[in-house]
Amino acid sequence: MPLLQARSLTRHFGGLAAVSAVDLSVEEGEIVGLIGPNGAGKTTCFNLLSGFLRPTGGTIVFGGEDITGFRPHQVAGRGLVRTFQLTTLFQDMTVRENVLLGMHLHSRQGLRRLLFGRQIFPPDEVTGSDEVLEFTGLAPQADQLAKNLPHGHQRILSIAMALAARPRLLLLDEPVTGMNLEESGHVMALVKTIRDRGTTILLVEHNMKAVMGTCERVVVLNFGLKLAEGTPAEVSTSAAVIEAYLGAGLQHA
Amino acid sequence: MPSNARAATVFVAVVALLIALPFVGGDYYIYLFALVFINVILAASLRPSLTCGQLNIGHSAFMCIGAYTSALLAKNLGVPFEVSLLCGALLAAVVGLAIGYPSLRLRGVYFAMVTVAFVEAIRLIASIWVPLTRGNAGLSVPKPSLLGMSLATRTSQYYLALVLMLIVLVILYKLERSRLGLVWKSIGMAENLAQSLGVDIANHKLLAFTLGCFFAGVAGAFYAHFIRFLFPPEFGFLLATNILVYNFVGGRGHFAGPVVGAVFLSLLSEPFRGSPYETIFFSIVMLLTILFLPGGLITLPGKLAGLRRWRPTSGTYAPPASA
Amino acid sequence: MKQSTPFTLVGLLAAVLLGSSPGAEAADVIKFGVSTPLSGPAAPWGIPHKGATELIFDEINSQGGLEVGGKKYKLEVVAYDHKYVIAEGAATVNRLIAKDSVKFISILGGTVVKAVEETVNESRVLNLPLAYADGLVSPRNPYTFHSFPSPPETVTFWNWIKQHHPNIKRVASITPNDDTGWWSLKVETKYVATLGYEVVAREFFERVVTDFNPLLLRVLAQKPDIISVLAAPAGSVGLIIKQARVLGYKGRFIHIGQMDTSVVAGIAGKENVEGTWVHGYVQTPLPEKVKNWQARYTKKHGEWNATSIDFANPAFAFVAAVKKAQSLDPKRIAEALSTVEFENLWGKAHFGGKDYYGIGNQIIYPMPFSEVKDGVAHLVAQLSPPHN
Amino acid sequence: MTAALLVQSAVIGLSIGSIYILMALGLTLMFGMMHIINFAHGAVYMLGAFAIYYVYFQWGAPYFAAFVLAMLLLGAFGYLVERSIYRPIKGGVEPTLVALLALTTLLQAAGYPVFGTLDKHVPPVFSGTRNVLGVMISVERLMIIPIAGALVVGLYLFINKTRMGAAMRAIEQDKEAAALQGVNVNVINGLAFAVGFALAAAAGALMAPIFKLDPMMGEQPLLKAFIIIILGGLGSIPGAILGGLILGLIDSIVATALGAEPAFLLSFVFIILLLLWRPTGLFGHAL
Amino acid sequence: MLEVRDLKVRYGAVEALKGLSFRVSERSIVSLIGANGAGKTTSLRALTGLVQPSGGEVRFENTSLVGLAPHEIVRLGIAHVPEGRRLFPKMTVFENLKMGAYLRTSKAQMASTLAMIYEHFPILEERGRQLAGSLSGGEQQMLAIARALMSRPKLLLLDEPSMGLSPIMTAEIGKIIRQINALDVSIILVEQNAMLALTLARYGYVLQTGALVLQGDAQELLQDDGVKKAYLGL
Repeated sequence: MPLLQARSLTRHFGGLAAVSAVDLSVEEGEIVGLIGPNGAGKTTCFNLLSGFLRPTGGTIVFGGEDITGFRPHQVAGRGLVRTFQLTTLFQDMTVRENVLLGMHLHSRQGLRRLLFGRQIFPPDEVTGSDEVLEFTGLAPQADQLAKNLPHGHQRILSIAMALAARPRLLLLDEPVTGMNLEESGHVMALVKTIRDRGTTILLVEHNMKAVMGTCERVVVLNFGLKLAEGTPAEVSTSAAVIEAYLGAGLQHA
Repeated sequence: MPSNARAATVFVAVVALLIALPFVGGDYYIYLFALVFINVILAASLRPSLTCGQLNIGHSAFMCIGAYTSALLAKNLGVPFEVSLLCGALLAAVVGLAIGYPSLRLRGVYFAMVTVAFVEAIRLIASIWVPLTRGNAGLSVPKPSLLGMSLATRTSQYYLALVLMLIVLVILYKLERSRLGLVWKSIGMAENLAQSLGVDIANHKLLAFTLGCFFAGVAGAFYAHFIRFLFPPEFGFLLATNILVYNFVGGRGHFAGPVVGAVFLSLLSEPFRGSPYETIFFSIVMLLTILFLPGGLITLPGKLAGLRRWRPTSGTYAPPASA
Repeated sequence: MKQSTPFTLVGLLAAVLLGSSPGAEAADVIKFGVSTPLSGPAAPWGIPHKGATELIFDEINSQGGLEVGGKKYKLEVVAYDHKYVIAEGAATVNRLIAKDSVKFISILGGTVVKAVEETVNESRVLNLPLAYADGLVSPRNPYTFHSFPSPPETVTFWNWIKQHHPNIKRVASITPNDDTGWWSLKVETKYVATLGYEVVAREFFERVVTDFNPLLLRVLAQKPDIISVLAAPAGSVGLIIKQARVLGYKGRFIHIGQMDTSVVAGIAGKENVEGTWVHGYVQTPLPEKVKNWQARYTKKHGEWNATSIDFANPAFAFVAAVKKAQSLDPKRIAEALSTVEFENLWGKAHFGGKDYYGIGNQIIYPMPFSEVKDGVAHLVAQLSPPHN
Repeated sequence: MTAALLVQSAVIGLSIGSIYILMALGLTLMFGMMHIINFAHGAVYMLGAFAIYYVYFQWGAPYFAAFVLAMLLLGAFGYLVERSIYRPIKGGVEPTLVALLALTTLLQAAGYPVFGTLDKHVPPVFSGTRNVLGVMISVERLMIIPIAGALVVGLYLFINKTRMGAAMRAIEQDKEAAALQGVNVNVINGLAFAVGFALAAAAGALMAPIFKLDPMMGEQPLLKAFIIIILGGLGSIPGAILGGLILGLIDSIVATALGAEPAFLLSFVFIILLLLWRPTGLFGHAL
Repeated sequence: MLEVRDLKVRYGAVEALKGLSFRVSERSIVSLIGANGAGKTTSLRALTGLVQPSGGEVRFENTSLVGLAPHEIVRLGIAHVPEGRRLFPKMTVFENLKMGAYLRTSKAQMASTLAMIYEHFPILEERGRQLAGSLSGGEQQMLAIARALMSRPKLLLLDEPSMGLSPIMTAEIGKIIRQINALDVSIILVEQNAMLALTLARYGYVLQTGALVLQGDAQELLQDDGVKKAYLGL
């Protein structure tokens, strides 16, 4: 049984179908890419899976549990954690605080500790955050404010926060947007390592090089419909995909 | 660490000064500062819900509930101050919970306006429910007695206020610096992101709101036993906006903001007292403060330092790192 | 830099403590505290309260001051604005007593006076308030000398009405919804009932209300012969009269309290105010003394305010008592106040009312009552209270 | 409550409601465009009334000339407030709120030394009573309804039929897109301040001859206007009109039956319940 | 007619544009292409004053645009169709068009422009009284372009006109862009649809992470593998 299985996922906005009858499944331990041109419905899909939008139709089963209609924090509580497309961070907090917030789900802090504890965070959380920071290479900037990080590091931080929540499935929304070759290579390597450490990954990305080099399976959306699915090699040679992606130009019309 | 040590030194110095005040200052300052302490509690207790991004213009309603509850318990049933204070604060919290829960789904200004409606509704109830509250005739309240001792003198009441304020500030400070405070801050900054990390924002907002109501109830209970006369019109919209303004004028960027704001605005009238233009001066100073320090008074040292050193980067105020 | 935030707080505290600490005091000054609304809705009362006191003191000072025990003292008014807010009232009274070391004060406003009752008693300062407040004149408050006729005094006018206008039978009362209003209403209702009147309606209103139509519709349904508006400011009375006339009310109005009928006539329209009886305000025939006062007050303050006539009582009483006591001890002055007979703008005044209140601390003087004719308040009677 | 009493209080409610509508329209317009709640609106109402006091009563200008002048003067003041307070703050919601509160306090406090301490009045412009549906209503109360109605229609035409009105609607829907069509957003925001202030001034100017004048007179209408815009939905002009009528009727009919305070309490409870049912008011849309 | 030199834009700590230079000559179509986040939209926003550049120079017909407000830039003859169309959804189609002519106060001129628009977009005349929010995606895009044309611009900036449109609709938009250019309007076309953009344009610039990586004649770029690489990572 797949870790995540969405059946005929549908979402209308007014009369417009942003996502219609999409079937999507992710097996434990996979890296799956969700691609498609702008406006194809990828982000809507993510919002449906993570509980930020309620589907108009269809079901979402995660880890054997039907999570359709769950609220975002409940979805996250089951181990399905997402990042955001735009660089969404707690800008006025330090890098470490951002990561510590990621550990929210696993934090057990009683009132007594809250009021009388000497440390703000229990030692295990501090070491936990240290580990994540170390792993993502953000340790040297731990005490900087998030807003002062360079763009690439901000994107990595958003992954680090999601990681701190110890997800079973990580939804990454455009993790390498706006990065140069070197940076995106670094991030995609990080993504692979995360998978190797046991976290399944579903990612949306425009940078095809990154997608093709990292994902084992790719799902292509266009106009809210599933256009194709297969290995990167299969997908990138599909004429339908190339046309959807690069556009038809005028000669076809 | 040195910055924390320095802040701690300043804190201890301020507390020492306040403890010494009855010995060095006159009776009037004792009285005045006890009132300032009440305002500090009110301002600081609004901060958690503001931090969560809730614009609350109804905080004085909960002060009103705390004040009337503790006053009526003390007056009619002879309940000692420490118990009536707790009951007042608890009732304020319960009402806060009851109004906060359904209001959570209201956004931005709609939430703010419901709190405005609520504060006026509570004021009107206090003024209409004459058999209980004596309405607009005002309710006189006995002196506080603590652990069986009557706190009859202004000095003893001053110390009571000081201790209450310090307890409330320490609790609120601890909370702000805890994971809970961090979560509140995260909700205010990016609600979606917090949710995606598994934060139940509804519960956390409600907790922040209710907690604020509780401490507003504490302030109200002390106010009742200090001023010893309750008059419904005083707990209206105007007081609620004042509490909000303490936070904005002091500054939202730091825990000390509402404290500085409450102290500054509560004392601002003093130099002008006796002038027929007192309120005019007061409002001009307030207007200028907000026009030139939109980040609040706590950004003033940063701005001054920035001017002095002429280094543009030092002009932005940054709250101290927590770890 | 960022650590200096708390220093701001310390600096602020220190600045306030040092900046406004009391300076060196001149020994030959008598300070008289006034805690009164100088801004906000009640300012029309507070400003003449302060103004009248200042005028009387200035005139004494210009003649060299007040002689006490062979030494000349200058009189000084220390006035603070309490905005009709309890917390501010308490703050200003505390400031007067604790910071300015004032021994003699005059507070305006029923709720404020009630709120600081105990502070005043405990600090043993002399208070000459202007306020309607139930229980204020009481043996519990020996140092409080109420300096304005309260409802128990002014009800005496109903005797005059009964005598001169026997056809009036049904009385409706309208009053602000607070202690002042409640007490006024209680006292009046009781008194007119003993005179055989029927009280057909009793209504309370918020001081901020301007649209009295809903209230008046209820009152007029009871067909009163006279509407008694108690303890309300001139503006509210004007609106009540105007709106009642529009709704078809033809009967009379009586107002007990303190108000300028020209303001009422302005708001309500001259013809609508015709025949209204008022206490404490006269335009003609104006006694020489009051005419003179008006000239002096207008000269000093610019704007004439008739409320200053009766609100000058605290200052008159205080000066007379100090003169008599030849002491600056509040206790001695209080003793003098209980016995001194002095002149206010309406004639001879003294503190009495022991039979009614249990203590003789209520000002008693021949109170003026007028009837508005052609927009002008004509004096119809000067009456003494039912008790002495 | 008899039928006559009901009709009488309903007509009075309509007339009061008309004033509330004028207050609420400016508030809702300014909120729609700039997302600010103008706390100074009550003070502007007060200034509008005092403008009538001086221009019409003291200096003897014709009432309607004074009325127009009051609107123009306070409109100009509104533009000035946008320039000197709103614009420098650059749209910061919280500092704007504090600044407008401070401005309100300043205008009220300055009112006493400037206008004097005694309640002022303006002589009635219309006199007499009319028989309406069998009950007597004063003409001055009745006249409010057509004058306020004309202003509402005028505002409707201005917003829907003029170039500047179109610019206002454009800013309300998409500020950036409006700028890209060549709309000077600052100037149009200033215009919205001017229109909002002018309408509040008109409300004050209409009420001046009916009620009394004092520097605090704007507080109650401001609270009423708050209730109305929440009731109708922030930013919605039809909502403000409907909300004003509802509140006017509650204020008059319920107050006649039960008293002013219960009516006021009822209106607050009413909007709390309404918002819990419909979180954006009757006509509001999500923010 | 437009010359951009070393244009830089920062959002907080993030440098979104790292020194972009390009030029547009009279009556030409120039396209900026690149993947999401490459800085295409930001460059257009910087041109029309919606964001303030942190460095560099923009000259339009010898006037510097840096520091001017959007409405002043529109007045100079530049119209911008923003990403996502940004119509006024609660206004009718006709009112949206009128907003486009906000700075053109001459009635006669507006009538003639409107006639020209209706000639090119007959559907808009048909739907004149309909609310803009109720149009289909393609119609909305047409309206957005038509609204921009109402100001009679010399230079038109188009941000992702094909986004979310079907291939047929995209082809239709492409045709319209050519027609507009034929009316002597220069065009800067920002597109993710590289094929469309390079078919229409005379000259193309390829952006990646806020910097220029490739430029050249459109036809040559169309054949260039570098472009495909930038997109598909092949």
